[in-house]
Amino acid sequence: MGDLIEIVVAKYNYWIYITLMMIGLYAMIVKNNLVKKIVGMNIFQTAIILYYVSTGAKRGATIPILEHGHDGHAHVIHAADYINPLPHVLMLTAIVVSVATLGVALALAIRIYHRYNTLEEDEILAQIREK
Amino acid sequence: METITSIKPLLAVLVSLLITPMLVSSRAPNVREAWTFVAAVAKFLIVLSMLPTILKGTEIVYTVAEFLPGAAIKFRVDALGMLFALVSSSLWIITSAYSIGYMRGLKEHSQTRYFVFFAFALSATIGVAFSANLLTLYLFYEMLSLATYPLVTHHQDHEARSSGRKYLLYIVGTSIGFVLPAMLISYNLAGTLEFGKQGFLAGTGSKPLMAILLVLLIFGFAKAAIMPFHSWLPAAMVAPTPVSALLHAVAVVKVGVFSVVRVLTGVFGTDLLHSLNFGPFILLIASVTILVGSFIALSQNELKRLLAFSTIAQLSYVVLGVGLLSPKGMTGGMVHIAMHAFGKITLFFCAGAIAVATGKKHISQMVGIGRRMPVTMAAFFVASLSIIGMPPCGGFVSKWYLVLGSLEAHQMPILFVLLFSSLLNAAYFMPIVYRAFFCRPAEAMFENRVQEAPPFCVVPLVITAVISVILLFYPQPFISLATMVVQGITGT
Amino acid sequence: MTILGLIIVLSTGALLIYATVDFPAWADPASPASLHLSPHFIERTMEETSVPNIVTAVLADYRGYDTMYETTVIFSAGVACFILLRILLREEPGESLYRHVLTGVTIRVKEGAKIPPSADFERIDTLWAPHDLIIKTMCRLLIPFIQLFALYVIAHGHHSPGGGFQGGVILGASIILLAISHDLRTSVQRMREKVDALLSATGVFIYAGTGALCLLLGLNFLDYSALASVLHVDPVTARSHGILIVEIGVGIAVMATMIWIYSNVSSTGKYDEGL
Amino acid sequence: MSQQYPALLVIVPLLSAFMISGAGWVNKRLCFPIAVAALGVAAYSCIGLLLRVLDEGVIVYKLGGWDPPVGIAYYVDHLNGLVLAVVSVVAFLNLIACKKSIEQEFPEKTGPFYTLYVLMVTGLLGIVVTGDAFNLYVLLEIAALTGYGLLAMGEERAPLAALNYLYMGTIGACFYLLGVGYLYIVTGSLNMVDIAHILPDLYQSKAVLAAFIICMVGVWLKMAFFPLHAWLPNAYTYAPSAASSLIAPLVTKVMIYVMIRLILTVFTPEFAFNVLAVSKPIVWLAVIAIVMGAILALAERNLKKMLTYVIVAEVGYMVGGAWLGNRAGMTGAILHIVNDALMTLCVFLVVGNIVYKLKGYAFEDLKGLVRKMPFTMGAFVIGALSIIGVPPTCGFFSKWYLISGAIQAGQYAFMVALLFSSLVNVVLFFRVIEICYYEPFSEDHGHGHDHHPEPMAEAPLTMLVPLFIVAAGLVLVGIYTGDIVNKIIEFAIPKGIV
Repeated sequence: MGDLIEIVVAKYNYWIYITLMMIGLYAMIVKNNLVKKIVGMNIFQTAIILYYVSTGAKRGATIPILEHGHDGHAHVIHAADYINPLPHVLMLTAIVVSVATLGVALALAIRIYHRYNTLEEDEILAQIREK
Repeated sequence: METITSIKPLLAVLVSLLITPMLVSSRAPNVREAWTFVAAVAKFLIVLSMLPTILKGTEIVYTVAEFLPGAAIKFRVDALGMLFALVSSSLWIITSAYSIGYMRGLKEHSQTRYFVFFAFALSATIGVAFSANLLTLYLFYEMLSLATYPLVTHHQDHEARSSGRKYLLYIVGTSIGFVLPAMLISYNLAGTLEFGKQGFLAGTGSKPLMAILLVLLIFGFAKAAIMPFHSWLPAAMVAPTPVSALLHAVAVVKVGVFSVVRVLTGVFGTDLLHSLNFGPFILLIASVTILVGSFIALSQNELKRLLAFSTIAQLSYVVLGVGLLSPKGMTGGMVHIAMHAFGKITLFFCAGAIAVATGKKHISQMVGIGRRMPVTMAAFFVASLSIIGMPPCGGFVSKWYLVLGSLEAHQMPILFVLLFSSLLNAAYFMPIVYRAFFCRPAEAMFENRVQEAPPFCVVPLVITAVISVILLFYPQPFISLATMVVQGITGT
Repeated sequence: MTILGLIIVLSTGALLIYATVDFPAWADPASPASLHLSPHFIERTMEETSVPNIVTAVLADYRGYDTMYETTVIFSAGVACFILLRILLREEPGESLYRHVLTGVTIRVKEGAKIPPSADFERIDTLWAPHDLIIKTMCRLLIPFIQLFALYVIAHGHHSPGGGFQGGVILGASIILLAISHDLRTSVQRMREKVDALLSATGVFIYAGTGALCLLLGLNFLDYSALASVLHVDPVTARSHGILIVEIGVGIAVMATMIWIYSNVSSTGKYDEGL
Repeated sequence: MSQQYPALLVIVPLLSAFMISGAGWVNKRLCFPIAVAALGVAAYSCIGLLLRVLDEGVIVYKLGGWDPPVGIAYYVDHLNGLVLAVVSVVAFLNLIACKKSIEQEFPEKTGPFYTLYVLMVTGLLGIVVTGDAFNLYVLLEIAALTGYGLLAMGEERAPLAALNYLYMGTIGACFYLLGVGYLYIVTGSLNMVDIAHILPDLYQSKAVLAAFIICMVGVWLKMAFFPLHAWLPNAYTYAPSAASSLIAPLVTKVMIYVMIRLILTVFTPEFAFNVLAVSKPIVWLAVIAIVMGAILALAERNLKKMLTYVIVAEVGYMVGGAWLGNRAGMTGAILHIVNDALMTLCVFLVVGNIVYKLKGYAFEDLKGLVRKMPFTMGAFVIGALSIIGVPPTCGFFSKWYLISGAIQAGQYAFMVALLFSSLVNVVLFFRVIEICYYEPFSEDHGHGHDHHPEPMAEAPLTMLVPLFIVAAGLVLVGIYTGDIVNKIIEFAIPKGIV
């Protein structure tokens, strides 16, 4: 029983990000309103960003910016002191990508609204079937 | 059996393709027909030029594109290929002359398309004749079925549309459904698709697998019109007569039978068929087709449908001959390809001439027609003798060999089938001829004025009738080719 | 549909959680992620690119190719929004809202009708836009400082958290603040659409251009040490300057694209009335 | 200059995209020439790269001068050399063919359209050439975003179809990103080859298994593999003809390339085929994809939608072929990427011509087309023959490999599915050809006078020449399959697969 709790303590944050992802995915699949689907998509992408950033965490390490004082670069840099920069770089890209996708999705939603005067998917499909 | 490589086979195939631009661009119909004629004669001469080398026993090989070891687009002219190419290229000359008369006679529309696709079909036929392996044969087989589709549906009316659909469904469907998997399975078993003297499947697979492959390959080539897959042939009679004359009497159906013969000799090999005793199975399906085809032909009223069912029956003679697996039988089968071609094409020409001259299609309307078109009906009589297998015509030679073959193979039932079917042939041909000439004056539907079809139609059918008579006395090129093939196979 | 959604979500969730069993513990210094590549970045960045902020160094130099495509993503999103929404053909303007400056009364003008241009009527975007002097003046005061801070963020990407993207977004936000507080027409009047589109193209062009320049100078694409011969400085600081140029390019591109997307989306392509 | 090909083939289109966008505002006529020049250079460098790969083997190109695991690197081997050449040539031909239809459909927005077009091609070329897993995600997003923009420019239902495509595409891309994340947390590296070196002793770990499944589901979603194909038919049908004839032949094939890259390089075939016993169920999924794709195509009454379902079936071919696990199946899958790209381009260009001339693509509008547009219909027949799999054309040869792979692997269901789909294709395409060949004459009987043929309203020359080049290419690739397989694909598949 002890190690079960130990595992849970060590991994609980991954489970949180996964549940967040699943909420986003659920919203995207099930929600009827197009904008709510876009919101779900955003939750899903943000959860993945959170997951990536958590892979970079290091206990007892500070942000990856070296205080380089003006006395030149005498002291040696220990990797353990700084957290892992790579996931942060990747997530800068992922954030930008999610913003771009959001922008295009909203543009499409506006075009659909102009065409069908509604954002509810079932109403739109009803209009299409009428034609 | 040494082989020499020369470009001639490729030339023979391509010559009719090369003239298509000239055909399309020629303004006057005469120029177009002249070009078709030139192409036909050129093709025949190229094939003829290869005859002496083949008769000496050498084979001509030419590789176009090496695609896989053992599966390339490659030509190999051997005796069997030469026999079939000789028949179809010579008949193309006569048919192109005939179709000029026929198309002009009935003032058909879009004749350019007709001649272009005719040329395509012929180049595909020669391609099948000269193919060295199952892949090249399949390639030209498909090309032929696609080239003949616009010919069959030439009239573009509802009837043509439905028969075109049936034509495609049967032929392209069976070729993709049966031949493609069989080809791939045999390629995986044997590693090659080249037609060997004794076939390349010997000892590569278990008996049931071989049985499956045999069934797939025989029924896959639906152009051989073997019984369950034959009903596209009567439906294709909707096409103009020169098409059904050359294609559905000579080129297309013979390609089917030729492919089946190639499969039986080149893919399986007679020894393998003997050891697994598949012979009786082949004989069974062939004789079923012969008998049922002849019976249905008896009941037909439309002349062209009667000829179609008679073709179905006659084709299975070739399969029967090869199925006997005896030297004489195989020779008889192969020679029958040539004999039946000349006989049947004359009958179709007569049907076309009658349609051009009197517009009649049904036998019941042809009572006393001999008075009006004596020459045509005389040729009709001669050709029907050749089909029945009576002495004065070439058909007798192949029937003779077939009978000897069945005796040699100790297949008494086959002997009975041969004789009974000849009887049936006579039963459905002779009444037509009798009623044409010796009907009572009262029922005669035609006055005595002799009014033949235009010369362009009559001359070709007389030529082919004469040839089928000559073939009895001088069957040399075909007999020698056939015996050479059989010697090659049985090694005697 | 909901059951299907539930099944999919639960099954993927179960699979993902089941897989976390083999994960290293959270923030464990000995996890593969922090033993394989990161030590190299942390220890070697200072001597290879002389840029204290490792994230900016990795962002613009080690994985600079990624970031170039990231900026291209933003640019293509801008172009996509433009092509989807923008209505270029000038059909007659729909109904518009005017407000009488002194009394605060709003007037709705039907299509086609015109109001004689006079000082005391001002056009407003939407009915509920409050006429609020405080907001307008406050924003007018704040915007220059926001822009100044944004420039600081871009410039100090080397030493402090920040860089092209963050600075660019803040710059874009300052112009969008202008569009929200006043109205889209004033912000469009400040930053023409054509200038905006050209700026976003040039921003990314600067980025890819410097990379192509390194290519022309003989080394591989995006290898800033090739700039040493152009900038007459040793290769390591050339890398640092290369990163700075690239960050500026990114800043410009992101700013312009943010404004472009905002003005297209908020005015649904008509560019006359914002939010 | 030649060792810079890997960089050139992506950078030149990228830089030109920004120039086109600028030119769009400054002077519209410049856009098309820049686009053609850019894609021409890209195609030239792709082919040059392929030739270099043929005689030098794998080429590594270090971006930014850093060594691979630290920086991003390209690994150009035979597989992606071949796919690169196909993608760039298809994009180049399609650009020339679509100039007129672009100017006809949205005259005032040609600048941005060309920008998105060239960016899309850059994204696709980048996906094929990159050797870094995360970089592939970013390029995936570029191709996706530009795809949404291009597809949404079509008829009235296009935005809705594009939005659905956006949802499914984003889920797919995020799944792929999550898969890479799972790989990263267990291996610590993002470089494909580097991951492949670290993975062998992690084969039993559950995270790698989950990463594999998630990556596969993501890639299948993006390539519209059957159960996840709902977005493709509408997205491609209502798109403008220029966009659909660019995206239809390329995006699904590039995603299949990504799947094969994941199997062969990242997860190594030893893991994909032996450790996981997944190939049989996946081949069964492919069988369902082929059969359902064929059946759904039969039910369609409009040409473009029918073709999209044919694409769904073709995706089933390639996924099934890749997952047969033997050399013949994999060769068939890779060869089918090349062939299917050409076939789909040929057929969609024909639809483009028809829409350019007749504005409609439902079966009723196609009546009597053989007389009105003989050359276009000639190319359509060649394309149809290739999709059916008739020998001289290339479709037959890739089906040949796929079926022999199925026979060797004992997956007879896959072989039956392939034959069934070929037969259904026969019915599909000859039904269309029949409509185009027959309709106007049906009322009066064939005989009789030679009636007045309608005037030949053929598409302009700039649309016909690329179409003929592609049709001729179908036959040429078919004939030279032997060389393509022996010289290129033979080395593309690692020795591990027998």
